[in-house]
Amino acid sequence: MTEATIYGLAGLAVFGLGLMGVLGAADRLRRLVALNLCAGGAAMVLVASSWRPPPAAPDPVPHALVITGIVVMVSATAVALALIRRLYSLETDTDA
Amino acid sequence: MTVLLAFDLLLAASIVGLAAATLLMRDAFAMIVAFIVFGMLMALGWARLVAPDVALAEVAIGAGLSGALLLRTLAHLRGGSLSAQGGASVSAPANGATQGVNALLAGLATCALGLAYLGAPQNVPGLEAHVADAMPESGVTHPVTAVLLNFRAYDTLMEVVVLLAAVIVVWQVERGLAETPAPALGTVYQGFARVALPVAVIAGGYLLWIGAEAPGGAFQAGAVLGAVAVLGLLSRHVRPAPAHRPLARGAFVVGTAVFALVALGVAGAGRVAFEYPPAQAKTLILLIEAMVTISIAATLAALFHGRAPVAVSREETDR
Amino acid sequence: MPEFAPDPMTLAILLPLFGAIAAFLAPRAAPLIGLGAVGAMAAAIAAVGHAVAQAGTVTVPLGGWGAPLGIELRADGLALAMLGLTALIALAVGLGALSAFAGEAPADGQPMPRQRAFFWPLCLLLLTGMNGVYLSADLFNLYVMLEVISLAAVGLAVLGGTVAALRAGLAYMYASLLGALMVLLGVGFVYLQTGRLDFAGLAGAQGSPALSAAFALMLVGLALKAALFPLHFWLPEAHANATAPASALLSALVVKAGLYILLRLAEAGPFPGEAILTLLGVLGTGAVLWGGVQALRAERLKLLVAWSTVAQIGLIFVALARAGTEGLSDSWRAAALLILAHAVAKAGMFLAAGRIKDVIGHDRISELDRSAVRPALAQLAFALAAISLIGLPPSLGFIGKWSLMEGAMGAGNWHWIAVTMAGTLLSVAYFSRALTGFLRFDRVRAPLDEHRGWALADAPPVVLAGLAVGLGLAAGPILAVLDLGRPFGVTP
Amino acid sequence: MIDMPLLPLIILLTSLGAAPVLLALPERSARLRTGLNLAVAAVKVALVIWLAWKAAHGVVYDLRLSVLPGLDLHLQADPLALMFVALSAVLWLVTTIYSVGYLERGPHRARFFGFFSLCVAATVGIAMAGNLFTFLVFYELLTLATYPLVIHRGTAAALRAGRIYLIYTLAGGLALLLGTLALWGLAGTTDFVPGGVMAEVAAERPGAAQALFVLLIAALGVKAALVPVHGWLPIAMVAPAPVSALLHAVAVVKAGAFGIVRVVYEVFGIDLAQGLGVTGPLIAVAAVTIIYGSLRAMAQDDIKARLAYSTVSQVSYITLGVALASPVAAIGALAHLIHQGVMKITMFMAAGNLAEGLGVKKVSQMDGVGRAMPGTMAAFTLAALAMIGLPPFAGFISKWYLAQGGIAAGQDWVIALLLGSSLLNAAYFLPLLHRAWFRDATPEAANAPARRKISLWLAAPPMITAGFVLVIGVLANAPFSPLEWTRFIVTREFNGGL
Repeated sequence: MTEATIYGLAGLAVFGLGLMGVLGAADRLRRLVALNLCAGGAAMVLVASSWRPPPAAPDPVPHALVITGIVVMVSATAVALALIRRLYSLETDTDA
Repeated sequence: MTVLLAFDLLLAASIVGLAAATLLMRDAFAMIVAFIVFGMLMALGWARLVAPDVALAEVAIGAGLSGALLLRTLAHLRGGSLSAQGGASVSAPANGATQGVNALLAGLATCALGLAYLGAPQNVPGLEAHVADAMPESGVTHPVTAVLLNFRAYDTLMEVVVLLAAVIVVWQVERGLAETPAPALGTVYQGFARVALPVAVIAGGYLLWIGAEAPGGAFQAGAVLGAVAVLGLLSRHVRPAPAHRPLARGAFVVGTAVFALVALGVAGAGRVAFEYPPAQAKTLILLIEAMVTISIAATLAALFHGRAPVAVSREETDR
Repeated sequence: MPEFAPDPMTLAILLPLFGAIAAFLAPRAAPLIGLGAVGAMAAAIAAVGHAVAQAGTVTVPLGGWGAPLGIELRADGLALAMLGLTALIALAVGLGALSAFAGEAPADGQPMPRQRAFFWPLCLLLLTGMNGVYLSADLFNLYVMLEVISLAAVGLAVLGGTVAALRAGLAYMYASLLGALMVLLGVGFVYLQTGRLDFAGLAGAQGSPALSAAFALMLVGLALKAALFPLHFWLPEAHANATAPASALLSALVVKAGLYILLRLAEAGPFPGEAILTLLGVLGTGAVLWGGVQALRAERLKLLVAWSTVAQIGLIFVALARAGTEGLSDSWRAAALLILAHAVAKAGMFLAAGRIKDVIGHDRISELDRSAVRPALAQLAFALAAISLIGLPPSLGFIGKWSLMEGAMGAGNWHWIAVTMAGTLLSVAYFSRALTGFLRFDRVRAPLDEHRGWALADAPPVVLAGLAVGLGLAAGPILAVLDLGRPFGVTP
Repeated sequence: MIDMPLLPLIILLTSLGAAPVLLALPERSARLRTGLNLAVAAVKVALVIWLAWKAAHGVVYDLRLSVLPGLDLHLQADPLALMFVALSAVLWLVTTIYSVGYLERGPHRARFFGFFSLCVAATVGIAMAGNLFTFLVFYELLTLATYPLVIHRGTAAALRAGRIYLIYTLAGGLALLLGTLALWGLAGTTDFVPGGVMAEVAAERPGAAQALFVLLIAALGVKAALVPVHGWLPIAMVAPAPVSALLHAVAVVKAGAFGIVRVVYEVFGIDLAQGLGVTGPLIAVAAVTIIYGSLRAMAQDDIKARLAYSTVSQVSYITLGVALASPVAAIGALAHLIHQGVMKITMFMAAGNLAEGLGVKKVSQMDGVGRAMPGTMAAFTLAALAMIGLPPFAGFISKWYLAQGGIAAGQDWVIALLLGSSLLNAAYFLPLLHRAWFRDATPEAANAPARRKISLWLAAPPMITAGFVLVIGVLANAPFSPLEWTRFIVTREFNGGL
């Protein structure tokens, strides 16, 4: 059992948990966090795939992909949060 | 070896456990904190997998900035405070049967994926040999930076475009949104911020510079500088005003614009887009990185701040 | 293509990006910048067309590295057709947006109305993403492009700013994000198995559990993005509540991105076998029936149109899965024709629906016939678009359905023909709900005013809908374009 | 004379091109609209004459546009096509004149004339379709173009009728689509070729060939109003009078009947159809329709409903003649395609004049209308007598040939059928004529003010067409008469067959 296997499987588990959260969450914020978990899990699988048994250096390409993925995900998160905030304001306005 | 193996197993288990905890926490604030800790642990795991660049990016952006964004939104939803008020904290989860079906589906899918993962061939050579071959012509010495800004520069350009798209959408969505009391820092943190700001700026510049040879680079640097700006916003050192809007717009687009212009500009004379002349490769990459850093920092700060700067007096008419 | 400096494919992607930047920096000039950028993009696409016509398939190794290290852009007939479609729709929707978002020009110093200020940057970013998807030959790059599209599309979907639009937009965002993340994990599995990210790497790969997992993930993710039943839940509200030009872009182009990538995956890889294809056909059938029934029940015109998108997407999947004796190397043409037909007709229909709503003041189907004001040209456009979507001759939709049924019949699959027929009947039923409202007059109290409000805004829907019908006659040339560079490795 | 290879396309485009212009004309530009309408209709008649002249000299124009590999849109001006084109061109001109008068100051005239024009374009396309695929294209276009005409009044009743019309015709259209696909799949071509294209298929898979025949005839039978799929026709008569006239005489039912001609002669070939044993059932269906339509017509009090059921019956003569598989019967069938059109259009326009001028819509209100509107009623009478089959009018000619054909085909009972049908025709038309000419107007009707002055636009067209009824009957053997032309066609169709 190598590091890659351990973290790769952990990544998949995190992705699965995130998936469950996305499907099951009743709350907007929680669903978004669950999506972020999915992203983390997917990133972990990619990073795990880059690992090489020492002394070989890891494959740099998945690292670059994951960095890109992280930035993309924070952008998406920010947009979703803006929607959530706006919706909250509109909904409380109508309620009041 | 066994100690390390045990550590790896423990860490992986903690990561999964925290992910589960994130979903199970009843209070939204606790959920976000659990998510941030999850991100930190994941970064630690990536460090164990010899991926320091990714770990840095995750700490700074994935866990750090995402966490800050989530907390800021939670504060908005709770009228300025982060603590739960009454029963409004967390909505009830869906009913048991639905949850069960969801869990079953997700669990089955995960098991199938796990089996497929275990069945995948080990140690398939990736692209590292190609990267190693091309490194001398890349203009930089750090492989990850070479991939990001040269071999797969097109991806990176589009990633900056995603950031730009995000800030445009956020400005559009939040236009005319009433000002909510942003969580202000207490006096202690005010003092901390005063000390931290210059240090962080220097750290950011260093990260950018070092990225050419060692872990670090535009994204990490941009994240650190973005964090500086966030601190500035929180400590009220920076107060966005309408007059800042053109400047902000410029800062958002400068990374994308320069990147795309360079990419197109190098084309011709037998070269295609993104194909830097080897002699100028390092200069061009550094130029792009600097501009992208500015854009990332400004964009991340703007994403945190939310809406476009609006003068207080005009708020009502704008709505 | 070193003889081009810079090459037209890169330009087709980057020109709208520059346009988006300029439109964001100068909101006041945004419409002008936007139309200019679309025009420039169209010119670049024409140049791509020239190159493809000359060489069949053209590739650009961005950065000069070439696959697998670098990212390659690749264009063939299929990509070219989609690029041309995008340019056409963008131009028409852009013109439609001019008047849809025209209001009083703000005084100096006042901010622009939200819709005018933000439509163009988002639209142009969307075009960047769309063109990027058509031209990409790299899996991870496709993921990034999908995210560009997602964010721009969500921005467009919530442009109206109503609570309904924002709710639908958030649901759309989540669905889109989840779909993209599944694609990302799928890409991870591909890399695990093959160590490459380009399509060529897929083509040479042997089947394995990891690759099956990758395909399953990407298939589900893309089906979510393309709104294949039962993963369509996000679509109707998102498309129905957006402003008309945005709806037109979302339904004509954005859902096609997922479909297009699926086509490309099917072309490149050892695509999952017969059972999966049948499953896709069955789900498509579900979409045709369920979308049709929901469209019959919809109370608002735009919601009806949105549900019809669900049904039509289902039909495209039926075509992809089942229209041919030779499997995918046969059926992709029928699917491509239906994609083109649906895009043109649906864009025209959404613009027409928006115009009808503007003129009449609402879009409740049951009260369309009470209005004394009848936007005659918009109604005509709606009817023409409906002809193509129903699949009546000689429209492009008819040609698509014909090639679907011809292929299915050749393979002896009469039940897929029955599905197509059922879908056709359902579409007649739901569209005639709207058309009857246009033509009924005995419930009107006030004097009729059929021709009020002829405006430039009528032109884009009429032209698009007219094309949706008329392009059926040009099916021969369209097929010739599709076959350039022999997608799916087959000679016609 | 100069050669003009695109002539069929130009004839098609005259009305197809006029349609959008007419649709876009503002409602108030009445004169421009009328002028354009008449000009286009007249030009079309002239072009058709030119085409006929070329065709008589053996020139068959042939135009193709490839749509899918191997599948063409195909226009072909063979003599059979020309016959139908000529009928529609001439009657369109007349009906246009009538419509101008009928719709004076009515609402939605732009829409009406636009779709009217489209409707004729579709008919011309159906006539000149060189393969079943092209036929299908124009067949569907015809459905779409007539629907707005049927519901022109925009009332709930009109919309209900329109819905029923649409359900019938679109279902028929789908069946035709399926049939075309199947033909394409089985025979590899959808071309209309004298003698048919199904010989090989029928030899290998006779069952499939029979099924295809049934499917195609059922699909076309909807528009041809064969029992039991005739239900839409009587309901669709809520349409304005000129629309009914066109629907019954030229456009819709004739398109169905014409399609049956094409399918029997040029898809299957009459010999093959006989060999497959499918003509017998077709004859039976036609016979039932002839009798059933007549019986139902007798029970109708509404004039237009009576005329509608009469159409159901009369159009089936064409199917009957086609299915009898004898050249003489074929002559009768094709001649009837023209004759019935001219007769029925006269009667519908006359009925429209009664409704407009006197408010008379029912048979029971017809007492004494002959004196109130002598010209209109004279035209009506002439057409009715011809329809019954009195010599020397047009109807007699077609019935005569049909009877002869029946004998030639060894089906002597056809004479009995035709006699019976003629008696029934007399039974439902003669009471009308009796009331109109030999009874006095009821007092309230006599004192009622004329609802509307019948202008020359309305009065002239039925008289003109009544004149045609007389002329084509009397001069049946003159060159270029419908009868002569059908002889020309039939020699061509049966060349390979008999």
